[in-house]
Amino acid sequence: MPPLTRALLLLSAALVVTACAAADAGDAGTLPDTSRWDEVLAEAEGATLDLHMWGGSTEINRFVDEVYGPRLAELGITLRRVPLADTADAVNAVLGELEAGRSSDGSIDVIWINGENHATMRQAEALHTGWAESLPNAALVDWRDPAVAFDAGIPVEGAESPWGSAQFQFVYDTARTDAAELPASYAQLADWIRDNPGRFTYPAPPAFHGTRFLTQWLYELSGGAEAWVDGFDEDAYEAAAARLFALLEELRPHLWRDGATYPNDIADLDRLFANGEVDMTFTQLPAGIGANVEAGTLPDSARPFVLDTGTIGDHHYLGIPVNAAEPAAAMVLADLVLDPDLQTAKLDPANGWGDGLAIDVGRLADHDRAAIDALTAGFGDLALPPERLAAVRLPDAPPELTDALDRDWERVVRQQRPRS
Amino acid sequence: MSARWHAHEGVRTWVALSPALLLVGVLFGGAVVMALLRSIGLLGIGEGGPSLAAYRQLVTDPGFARSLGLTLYVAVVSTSLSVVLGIGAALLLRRLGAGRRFATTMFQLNLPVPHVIGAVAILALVGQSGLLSRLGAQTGLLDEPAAFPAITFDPWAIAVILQYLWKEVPFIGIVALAILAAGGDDLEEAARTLGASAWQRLRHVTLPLLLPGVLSAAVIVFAFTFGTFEVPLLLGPSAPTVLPVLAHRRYTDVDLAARPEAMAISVVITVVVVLVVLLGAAGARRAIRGDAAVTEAGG
Amino acid sequence: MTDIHLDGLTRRFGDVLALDDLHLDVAGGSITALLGPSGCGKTTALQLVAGLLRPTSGRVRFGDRDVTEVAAERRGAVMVFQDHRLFPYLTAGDNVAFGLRMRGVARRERRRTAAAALERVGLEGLAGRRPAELSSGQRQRVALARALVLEPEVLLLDEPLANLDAHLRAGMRELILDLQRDRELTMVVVTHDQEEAVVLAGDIALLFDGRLHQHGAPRTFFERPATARTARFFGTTNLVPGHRSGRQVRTPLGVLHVPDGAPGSGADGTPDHGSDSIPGAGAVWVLVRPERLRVDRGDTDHPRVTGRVLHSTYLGTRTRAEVEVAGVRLTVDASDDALADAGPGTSLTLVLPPAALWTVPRADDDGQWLPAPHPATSTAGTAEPT
Amino acid sequence: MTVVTPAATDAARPAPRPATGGPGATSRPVALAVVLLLALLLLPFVPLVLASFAQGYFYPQVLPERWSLRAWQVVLAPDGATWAALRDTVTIAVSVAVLSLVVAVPAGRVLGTRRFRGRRAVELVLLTPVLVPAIAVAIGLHVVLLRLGLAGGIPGVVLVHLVPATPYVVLLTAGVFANAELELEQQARSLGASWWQAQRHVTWRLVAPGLAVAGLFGFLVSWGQYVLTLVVGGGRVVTLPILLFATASGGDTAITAATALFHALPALVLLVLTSRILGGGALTTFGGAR
Repeated sequence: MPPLTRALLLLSAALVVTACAAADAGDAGTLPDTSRWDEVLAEAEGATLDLHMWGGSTEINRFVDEVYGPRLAELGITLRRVPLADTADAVNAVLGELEAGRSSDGSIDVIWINGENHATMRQAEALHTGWAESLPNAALVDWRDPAVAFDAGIPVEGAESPWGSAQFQFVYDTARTDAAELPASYAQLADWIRDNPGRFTYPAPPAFHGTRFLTQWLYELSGGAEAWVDGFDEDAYEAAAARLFALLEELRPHLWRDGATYPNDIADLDRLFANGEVDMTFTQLPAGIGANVEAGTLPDSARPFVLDTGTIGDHHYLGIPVNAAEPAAAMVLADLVLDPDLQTAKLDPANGWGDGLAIDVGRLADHDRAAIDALTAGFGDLALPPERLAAVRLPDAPPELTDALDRDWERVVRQQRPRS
Repeated sequence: MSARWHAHEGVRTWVALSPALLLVGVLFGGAVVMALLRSIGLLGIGEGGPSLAAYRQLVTDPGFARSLGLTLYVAVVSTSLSVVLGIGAALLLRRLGAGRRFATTMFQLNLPVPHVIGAVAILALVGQSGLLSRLGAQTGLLDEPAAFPAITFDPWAIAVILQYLWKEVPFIGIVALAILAAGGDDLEEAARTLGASAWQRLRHVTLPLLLPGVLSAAVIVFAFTFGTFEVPLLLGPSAPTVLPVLAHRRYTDVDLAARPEAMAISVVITVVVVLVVLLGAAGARRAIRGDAAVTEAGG
Repeated sequence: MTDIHLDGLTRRFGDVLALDDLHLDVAGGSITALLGPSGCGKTTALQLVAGLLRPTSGRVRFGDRDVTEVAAERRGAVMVFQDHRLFPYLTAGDNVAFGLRMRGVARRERRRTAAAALERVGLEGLAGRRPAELSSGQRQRVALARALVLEPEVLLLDEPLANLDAHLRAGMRELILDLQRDRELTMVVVTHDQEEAVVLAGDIALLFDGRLHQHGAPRTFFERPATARTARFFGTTNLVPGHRSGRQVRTPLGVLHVPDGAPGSGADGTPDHGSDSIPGAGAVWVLVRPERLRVDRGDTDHPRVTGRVLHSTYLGTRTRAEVEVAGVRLTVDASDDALADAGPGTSLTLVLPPAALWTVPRADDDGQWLPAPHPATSTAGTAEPT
Repeated sequence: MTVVTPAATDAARPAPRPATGGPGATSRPVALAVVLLLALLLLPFVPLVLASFAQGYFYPQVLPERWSLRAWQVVLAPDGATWAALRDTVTIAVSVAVLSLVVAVPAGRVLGTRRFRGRRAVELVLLTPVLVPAIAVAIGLHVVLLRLGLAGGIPGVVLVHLVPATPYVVLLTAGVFANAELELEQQARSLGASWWQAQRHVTWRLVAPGLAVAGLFGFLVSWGQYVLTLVVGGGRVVTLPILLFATASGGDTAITAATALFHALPALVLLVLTSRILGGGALTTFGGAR
């Protein structure tokens, strides 16, 4: 999460606690019945849809405006995209409104959300639930896949409708590093770091990529992701964390700037990598780094790779606040983004994004599936084949784990204080 | 003058002042009170009554002490360098004959440019893969980015200080120029005829003349460099970091107990700044109001 | 005592010639006034003497020492400015002691000398005051004390009294004269007020447009002005146009006899630049001071003229009347009752004492001073010689 | 902070008289030092300009290998986020300038011209918001505005920007009134002008330039605000600083550079503009609008 990452996570508990007490008995806006979809469309006609989403990538913003905007307009819905420096801002806005007693006609209709923000809003009961699986296009989604059904370990329960998928990948520069030398596991990565002093670093938690990088390392040190699928185990965490932070301390002098300072976020790491200060960076795009190379933020000779021991893949979703003013229009958008042709367009880096599919390829009509296969074939080596990604995909960790990691990293690595 | 008129006069004075005081008082006062209350655990999530746990926590936390030290160091160094270089620049510009007005306009060109932009620009200039490092590479002096001195994200926060100088030297310079323009030349001439050498004129006329005005401008610079957030976030070190960044980091910490601590840090920042203000208060007001002491000399 | 010699002093600012080829000598221990309208170059001259400005050409010598290249701070010439220029952040005492401090005089010694100087200018006990807490008169006296405490070879005053109220000026002049006599200082005072110049200075240098116009003792400027311009600057209001040959001048008032002495030469015969081209004859102005004209009481055989009183003003100790004689207006200042009673229109005979007459050259077109003769009563503009 | 009009001081001094050196000419080392000083101050803009016109501008390129207008096309795209951000930023900044002036003129006049008990205290109270850091205030203000239901909208942001802006504007206005010759008002009254006419024809003409500067100062304080806008605007109010920070966290240096320059430009134009309004070349200090 970029600076002011979860700036307003602060208010979550405080506001929610006071809001629930203050707000009149939760008559939060009720959702229209998705089984009669034509009525939903009718109700959504003429609405202005407030979509709040992270605005850091101009390409993604342009994709949403130029692809979804016209399609919604055809349905009589005016899309108003509100860019956020950090999704937590929107979370706070909703919670703030609830706390101030505004339980309906809220300023936000739909939020691009996942991970901690999802956990926060669910904890505050600030999201409509049970609607996502009943959308017409929901049939295209494999709701049995744990990566879809669970968001950072928390069951989705229809509160979020998937928009796309992502998977953590490393990026290296073929001009500077030989493919053969690439590590296949975190253990080998540690050796690579010792052999290439000052040429590796990672964004400081709680930045998203930093936390995920360390979560995957913790998986490897605690016998794999399976250990955490059925919830957070304090003792298992303590054992694994001890080994992880000991290793990080040992590796510290070999890191960039002797591990005295760390980049704030993935953008800083990309800049260090592109300018040759470090030899690796990360990405989350299943379609690879085609868009980045095209935009000139990564060198042409950059290539993605994954570790055999696996990297975390997850989905990102659209959530509807309980006090959304236009829930119908929000559901129309959630359904629209799942259209196969729009999912394909989102996957194509030429459109500026290159985000992974939210729908299950197996459930598609032949011509849609053929289009996707043709597209992925064209990525060349700027993207990893879907099979390679699927083979090493690991589920996301429960929020308690990532929170514990963030807190320990701050105390141990940042402040150099022993773990309590 | 009847007493009533005086009363009337007094009332009119306070009526004229009320909008400004009301606005600043309600909004700013409310904010500070809120921060104070939350720093002792009220209004926030903690159910317990007011407790100074957050402040005790700060005192025991070595990280806080290091951050406080770093913030003071950055603010003091930036302020004093700004004052010295600012006065130097003013004395330099004043001795310019032709083109003085153009040079002075260019000199304060970056004053209206927000600090955020300055930070982005300084990073692009002095980062290890910045323009200067690249010039080094092209000329063969440096062979890799790491060869360029690490002054961004560095423990001594050099890039942060550079950015502050980039903005505050012109500010102090302009304040100095303003003071000297209101009679500085005449007094120096008088001193010359009284036998004061160039150095003596600087020490006994120019600097004493500048002191009150520049001191108050320096207070403003100190308050800003001590309390700003964007520049150290973009350019500064991450551990220890300056108090404002630490306050924000604690503020967005997952662990809810960190929030009163964040508030406490904000309160500490406020207290330090207000203390410095009280120190230079008289001068600060005069500098802002523009009727520096020297105007009496002209009378 | 140091005398000052200015040889061909010239100073140009871009294309403005502020001072043009000034030759002037100031005797040691004397006071010379640089007099002239604003913008005549007198302040520039003073700054050149003080060393605050470098001359474009010409030399400045103190006694036999050529100080042209010497910096102001080492030249030994202290200047007191019109706007007193006290250091606002220093007390009056510290201001006076400033020069001593620059010379490294010990603090206790400085304080004692400063206190004495303040007492000398009548400000004892005010050493602790800030300039802002003093009146303009007091401030000027502090500035004076600040200069004198250095016992300078040369003291330069730039319109020292211009900012003071009228009643303060007399006192300050006395103080300056007293201090100068006391220490036999060589002093140069710049002023635009001729009365101040006459009272203060033993010698006056009159400048117009950057050039020295006339230089001499104060009396010559009143009695023996070299040119009409000098006369007008000094307020001799009666100028009668005429033609001179030998000691006789044909004027609209009849033929007048003027005393001996070449026109325009100073009483003490010092050569004047402005008037070297005056022949013994030709177009002249006859000058007579209003206070030298008298109402005729038939008790003298001096030449007399009769005219009509235009108006008269009662000035307390005396009366000023304006009388028109043959198209020429004469101003008369006299304490004579006859004048006081003469209302407008009455006829009056005035006596022109020959000793009071003086001629200066008159350029043919130089009639601008003459107030346009009253259309109704005047005959031809300049009367034909009778 | 100090309202400087050297044009006035230059005019007041009859003959140009540089303190030292030959008449009018500038000695070589002084001119050289000034050029170096100005170069250093303008240097940081160079990498920004280069980056904004480059594609893939990586180390060790000094001049970009691939020039491209992509970044500027994105930033200047007619319906792009930049123009919307500019519109909102200007709307907020103008309202802050106007509102702060409305509040400042009466208070400034009193502070500038009248001696009364408590004047020092009032000035100190007005001064603290300027000095207390935004991060410390941002959080508290947000809760206050939430209670007032103003959070998350432009009005709320305008109100919160008034906190750091008004003190500057009030104190500057006080300076303007302190230096204005208000006796001219009595002069007008003695010439038969009514109170209102005196205000309109005399006082206004005297203080207008100074108030313009004070108002502009309020504008610039709001123009560069980041923390207050983000926290109180709740992410829904996108001003140029917010957009700049969002793009900076997006990683595309070319677009970040272009956005930064786009954000800097108007402020520079305003500086040149006001120095023209206030009489050729008069300089106005902005005290480093935070």
